Amino acid sequence: MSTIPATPGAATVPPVTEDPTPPRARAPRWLAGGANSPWFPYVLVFPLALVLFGYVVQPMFATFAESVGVDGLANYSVFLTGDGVARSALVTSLVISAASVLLCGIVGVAMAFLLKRFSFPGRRLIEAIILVPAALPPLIGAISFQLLYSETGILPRGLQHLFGTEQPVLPFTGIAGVLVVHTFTMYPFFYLAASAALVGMDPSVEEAAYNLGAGRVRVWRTVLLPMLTPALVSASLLVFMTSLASYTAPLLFGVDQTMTMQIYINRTNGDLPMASTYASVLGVVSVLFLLGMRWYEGRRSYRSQSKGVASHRREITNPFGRWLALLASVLATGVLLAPVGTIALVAFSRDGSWTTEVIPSAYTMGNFVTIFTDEGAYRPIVNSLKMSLIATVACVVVGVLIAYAVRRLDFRGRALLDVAVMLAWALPGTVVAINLISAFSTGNAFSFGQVLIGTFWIMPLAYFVRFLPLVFRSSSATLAQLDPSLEEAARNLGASWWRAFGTVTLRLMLPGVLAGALLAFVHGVGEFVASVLIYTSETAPISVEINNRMYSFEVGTAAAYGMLQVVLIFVVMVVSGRLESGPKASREAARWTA
Amino acid sequence: GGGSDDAAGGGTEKLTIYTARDKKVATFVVDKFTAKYPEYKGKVEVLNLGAQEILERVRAEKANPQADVWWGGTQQGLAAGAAEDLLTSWQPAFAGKMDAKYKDPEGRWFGEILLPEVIMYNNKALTPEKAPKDWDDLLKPEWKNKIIIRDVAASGTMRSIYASMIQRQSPDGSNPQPGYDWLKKLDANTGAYAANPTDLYLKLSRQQGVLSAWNLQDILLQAEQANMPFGYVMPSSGAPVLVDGLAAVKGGNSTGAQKFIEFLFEDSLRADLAKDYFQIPAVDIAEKPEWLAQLDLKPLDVDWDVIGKHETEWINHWNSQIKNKG
Amino acid sequence: MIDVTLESVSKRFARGGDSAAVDDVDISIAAGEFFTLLGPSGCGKTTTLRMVAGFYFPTSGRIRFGQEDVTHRPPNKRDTGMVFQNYALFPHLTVAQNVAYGLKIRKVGRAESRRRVEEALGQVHLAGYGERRIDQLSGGQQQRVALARALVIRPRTLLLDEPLSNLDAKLREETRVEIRRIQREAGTTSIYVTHDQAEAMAMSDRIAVMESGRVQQIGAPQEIYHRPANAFVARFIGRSNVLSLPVAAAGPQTVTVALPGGDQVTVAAPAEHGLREGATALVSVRPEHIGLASTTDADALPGRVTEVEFTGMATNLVVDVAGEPVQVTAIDVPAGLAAGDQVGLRLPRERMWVVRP
Amino acid sequence: MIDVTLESVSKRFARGGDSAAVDDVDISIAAGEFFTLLGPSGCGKTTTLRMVAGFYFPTSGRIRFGQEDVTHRPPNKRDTGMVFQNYALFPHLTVAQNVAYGLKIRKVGRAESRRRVEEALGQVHLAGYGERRIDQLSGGQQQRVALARALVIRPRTLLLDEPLSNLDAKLREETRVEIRRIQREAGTTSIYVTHDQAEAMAMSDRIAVMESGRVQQIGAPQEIYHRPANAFVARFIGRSNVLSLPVAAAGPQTVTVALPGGDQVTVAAPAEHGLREGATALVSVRPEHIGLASTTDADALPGRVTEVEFTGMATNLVVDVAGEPVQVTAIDVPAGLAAGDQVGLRLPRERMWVVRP
Ligand SMILES: Nc1ncnc2c1ncn2[C@@H]1O[C@H](COP(=O)(O)OP(=O)(O)OP(=O)(O)O)[C@@H](O)[C@H]1O
Ligand SMILES: Nc1ncnc2c1ncn2[C@@H]1O[C@H](COP(=O)(O)OP(=O)(O)OP(=O)(O)O)[C@@H](O)[C@H]1O
Ligand SMILES: [Fe+3]
Ligand SMILES: [Mg+2]
Ligand SMILES: [Mg+2]
Repeated sequence: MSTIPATPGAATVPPVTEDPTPPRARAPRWLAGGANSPWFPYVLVFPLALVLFGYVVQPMFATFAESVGVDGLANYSVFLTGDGVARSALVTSLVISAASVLLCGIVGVAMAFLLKRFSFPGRRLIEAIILVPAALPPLIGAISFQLLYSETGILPRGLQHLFGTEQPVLPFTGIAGVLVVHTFTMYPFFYLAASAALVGMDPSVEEAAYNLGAGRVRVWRTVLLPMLTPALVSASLLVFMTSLASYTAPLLFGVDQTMTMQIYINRTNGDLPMASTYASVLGVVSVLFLLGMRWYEGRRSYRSQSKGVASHRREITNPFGRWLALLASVLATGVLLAPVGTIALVAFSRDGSWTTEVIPSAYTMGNFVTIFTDEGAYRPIVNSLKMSLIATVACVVVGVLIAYAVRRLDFRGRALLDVAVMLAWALPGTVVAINLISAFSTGNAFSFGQVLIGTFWIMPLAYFVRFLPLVFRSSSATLAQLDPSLEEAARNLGASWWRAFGTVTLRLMLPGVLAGALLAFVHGVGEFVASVLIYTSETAPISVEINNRMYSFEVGTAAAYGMLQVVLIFVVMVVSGRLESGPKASREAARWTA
Repeated sequence: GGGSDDAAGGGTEKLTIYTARDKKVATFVVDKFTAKYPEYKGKVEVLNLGAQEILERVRAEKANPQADVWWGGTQQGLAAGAAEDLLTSWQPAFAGKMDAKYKDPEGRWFGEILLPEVIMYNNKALTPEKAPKDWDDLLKPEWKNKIIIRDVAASGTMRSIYASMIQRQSPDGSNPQPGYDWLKKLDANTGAYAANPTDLYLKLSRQQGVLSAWNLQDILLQAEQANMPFGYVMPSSGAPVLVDGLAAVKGGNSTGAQKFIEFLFEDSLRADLAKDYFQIPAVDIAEKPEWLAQLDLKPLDVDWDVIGKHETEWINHWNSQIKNKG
Repeated sequence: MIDVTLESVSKRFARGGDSAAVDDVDISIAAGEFFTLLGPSGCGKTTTLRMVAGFYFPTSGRIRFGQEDVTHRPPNKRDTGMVFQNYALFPHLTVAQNVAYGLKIRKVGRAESRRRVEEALGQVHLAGYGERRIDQLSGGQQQRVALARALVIRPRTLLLDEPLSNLDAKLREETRVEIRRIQREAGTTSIYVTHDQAEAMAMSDRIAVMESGRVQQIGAPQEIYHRPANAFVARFIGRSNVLSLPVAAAGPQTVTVALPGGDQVTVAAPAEHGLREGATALVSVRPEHIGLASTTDADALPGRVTEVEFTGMATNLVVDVAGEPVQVTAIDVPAGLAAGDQVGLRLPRERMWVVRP
Repeated sequence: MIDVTLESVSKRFARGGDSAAVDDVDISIAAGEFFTLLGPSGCGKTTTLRMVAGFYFPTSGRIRFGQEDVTHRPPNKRDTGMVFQNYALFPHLTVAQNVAYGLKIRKVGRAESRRRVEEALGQVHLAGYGERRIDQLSGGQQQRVALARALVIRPRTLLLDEPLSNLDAKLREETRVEIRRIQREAGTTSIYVTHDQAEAMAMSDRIAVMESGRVQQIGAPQEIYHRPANAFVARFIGRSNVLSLPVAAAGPQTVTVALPGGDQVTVAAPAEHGLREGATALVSVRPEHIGLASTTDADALPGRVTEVEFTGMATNLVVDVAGEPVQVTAIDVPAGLAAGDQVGLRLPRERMWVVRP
């Protein structure tokens, strides 16, 4: 924030708490006293809680208040009575979300297993493209799936031509279509979480299971998957909530009895209280799911209890497995990249040249020429990069600390904090954006007296609030695996809490933190629903630009922009892949396939 | 701070326009505007948004308005804005020439262009002769699953068309049942609902269906500028004509906003927009481009007040009881 | 000067059942003292150590370093060097980096740090392993890295939680001499946990024997060995026969008991033993103090061998004396002695001692 | 019948330096045998065990179970029960679930499984801990769970990697008796790794002594103890004095050497000792076999005590005999013996033995 707060925001001043210790120990203690002082958690958490309260919880309550504002709880009764739209929308949304979690889980964990446990030619490349589906620009992305798999899509039409049938073969429509889109765009939640967890897992535990006679499948079922629980829970939460708040996919595949569609329709109707009711129900469902998952995860411990450090030592000589892994990965990659390929086709095809044909009939570079000759062409790209980066850095700083607080510190209100962070993810982006506008239209305590609307900072702030849960969750999942005695050892050797955290805990959490940061960044670059409500001409992000092109049906140039975005994220992936593991991940895999 | 408090040197305040118009149109108009009023050069900020998003944004920013001009919105949307006290009430010079049904009586919003809703078809798949001639023709069994409709509930345009279809058979809106029945039959012939205009164009051009109901301007734009295989039929019983309008946002830079809005209604500009962007101006202009002169616009007699009163109820009913059930 | 004091310290775990893991423990350790905690598995040794290091807060009671109350002082302000029972090595650092960690925090210069790390690795016989990753070490090697990491920082207090448990006898002996040397040179107060009694005896200035979270006896090794406070300590420290013998007469510091054969012996007893004639005294006698004699020896108790176990240096026997099994350790055993043979046992009255139940 | 065979098995790690962790090891273990691997930390014990379990593949050589070559058989098809040196407990399961894991895989019925889990927990003195989470146990308790988990499945082969290292002496002794009993009853072939020689001696049918990945000697405990193959084994097993003495005369199975004082003794030697008159023989003699005598004793070698260490049962002395330090372990030491005192040593010629270098 650029200027001096008009009202002294509590978060900016070190909390003045009554100090029970003699003055001698006073000065540095609230910092250096570290995690051991019984009120350290509150010192750490207080500013975070304040931020969350201001940006997420309070607006959420405002939403709730609006939903009951006029006629009390009457709005909610539609979920019980009414003409059934509300109820069936809720049921449809829940079914879609549950199925998405399942499908994404299967695909994501399988990919993580293939890529982290086998080494084969091209593995690094696949690792780099694996996140690309998540990076698809929202509108184009969904449309590319349509162009691929719907009744008029490449695949069904191609098959139709191939078999000479009357009708397109195997088109995806309705809920099936939605699930395809969800699976492809959200499996990275599982992939990233599971791979971070696999890397951090104590391998000897797996060996013990083999030793006791368990076969590979059984080891997965009874040891690996349960040990991955924190990661899977984290990914499930994210996928569930994303699906619940998903809008474009149901829209494009014509599944309109979903919660988000109902919110949109009610807003169009001008029935704001009803829209808020839906949004509140969405929030409540998400919170219930979150609490359920928390309980499920909390029943067990996932920390390595082994003495010392074990390494992945099991070796696979079977070349068959290796080739099978390669084959499976190549196949998966093909499928994963298909939507991107489709966008490329669109980007390179002449407008109007692709109607009933299986693939376009005429090609051109024109679309790229158009966007690059446009004088402000780079602006949206730079904007998106800059804003996502700022938001990602903030998410990492705050998300990691909250994750630590929630996992490791013992204080009242841990669950509340957890819920508060996740709420921002559970709510539709539109709602979050509108909440932010209301909060920052005029200066208030939470904005340090600043009016942020119409400035640059509102955008990164929105991204921060929306994507904080991504970093928080995946950091928290890796932390669950980590043996706290490592941090204790560092403290024992004289490291202050901050130092121990930085040199040991954070370093060991890194795979999870990076996974979360990557997700946050990718989502930031593609963010549209909230952006469109708060951007200014200075800060127009790439997604708004794409949307404008789509809106004027310049599908070609929109796709060209989409391609740019995908390439950009691909580059980030490659770079961060290097960053994260360097040669280590390959070594890890190599050890398994020596 | 927004446009209003950022008074810059030279006495000209920044002008912020939220527009639902096509980016090309907006750029074209703004360029002409700054050419005529050089003091606004570099001071006009245009944000391209959807019509619904403009409403949301303006509503959310009510406490500290950021926009000065709301350019592009349905009659219903603008009326909602007016009702929520978001818009400035004033009387521009052109208001006198404007038909009363195209503007707000209190001068809070004004119609800019007329959007006749017509029957659209894929002219690669159908010849003009084979295309249906009137609304009722759409219900014929031969069009079973051949119709693509832009999803109704979320689209202002479609809501108006569907509401008109009901009101057509119940002028005072007291008995929507015949209209419902009619829509149910249309639903039976509808192969798919498109998520958004782009989706509609894609589905239609790729012949997932061959017919639709859509506004004339976009059909012509797509056909001429995007090479799309689209043609239109003016229904013999008449086309519902929607008004797409604009307004000055309350609490914004009203000097600039009013100057801009007045400018928009200048004759020569209107003529250019009509010629290049197929716009039908809400006030008559002197020199009409050829297509407009030839257009045999037959408005359907629609009572927008009745529709305004019942639209939500009718569309909700359609959405829950009729859609995908025919 | 008292350096580390535990004042009626207790620790209960939320989910640790009803009983406290550490129960009202009072210990004072002098500066430079080598103090050992001894006790069965699960008796609360690690918990005690962790409270001194600052990883647990006592549920009640206080901990002092010198005069200062450190009960709630953060671990990094305590200057303790701890060898964790599970090592807690940093997996992302090499062996040398692990050892250097504490030095870096103490801002020791690069050259000096390098020198000290090398020295420490040499002390634990790991010279040349500095560049290895931790997961490329054997279990014992990892344990030695943990030890080196704690020793190298020369802390004020050393906390060693079974630091040698995974080392072979040879190395263990060498390392324990090394630990003792370093500790003596620097005058470091040390608290040592071990399950190896010989080690405890050989290294410690004083030993606390714990059971179920409670301290049973604190004393010098010889004292604990020869004058165990109660039957538990007698049985736990080394091997011991605790014979229940009827009291024939009781003096202020002695008790006269009747042996199975009928002979009476007068043995030393704690001052407040509270035994009267006719009561049953528990008399402890070490297996290695019992002499083997021929059955014809009149002074000897006759018995029948029921078990023979060869342990290298000595042979362990169990001899049934009038129904009571008596353990005997002998170095020179008649060749061919086997279960079922009759032997005579000589009880050394000067090495017998009455213990409390 | 031979049950487990290692045929010139070697294992090199990619980054383990130049030398092999396990180097050309040949071992055959009979069915039902209790076989122990003994050796210094880092000598390759765990690596060997892990190859038998199937977690490493030998770089060269083969492993057989009975007649079958299992070198590349997956671990879960080998029916071995392993206690990992690092425990490798399932942290997400309770104690009882950990122990029951192998039974579930073997499709043992619920009731039966429950019974056996309880029995196994009882055997390791953890009855009543079944519902605990692993992270609520002490180190030694965790180790016992690991042991119970391996024992309860009654595998064909038991692989025990220092399974008792974190237990106190008392418990260790009880547990080792229990292990032996279970192993004998079921006739389970067992490979045991320990660093506790007394344990190895007491439990094993045969022992392999390893150093730097190579097997130095395989034999029964007594044989290894009394007839060590070389100086390393002599020094490593128990404590041993290896004296370098000039050869005065060499027979086929004996060698006559000159003692420091000038006396000559004839001691046993391996058949192919290859020593000639004038060469230097390495003669091993155990500290506990050396007797203490007064300095006036004519038969005794005079020496000066340089170190005294009390270990509970016995006292360890280092005595300087004509410049060579000789270790002596004595149970009955003259009261007040201290460094600097003169003593006489009696060398037992029948217990001296020539070793190879
Ligand atoms: N993954 C590895 N990479 C490289 N070297 C290794 C690896 N694992 C073990 N080593 C080395 O191989 C040697 C043998 O290790 P092993 O674990 O078998 O020893 P050990 O006999 O079990 O020792 P300890 O008694 O300390 O457990 C050691 O020197 C060790 O450093
Ligand atoms: N986190 C915990 N929650 C509940 N109970 C615990 C916890 N940690 C330890 N305990 C219990 O407290 C008791 C003391 O544990 P502690 O680790 O201090 O034992 P110890 O003396 O170190 O034993 P060992 O020699 O086996 O390491 C044990 O019975 C143990 O089960
Ligand atoms: Fe401003
Ligand atoms: Mg312990
Ligand atoms: Mg080992």
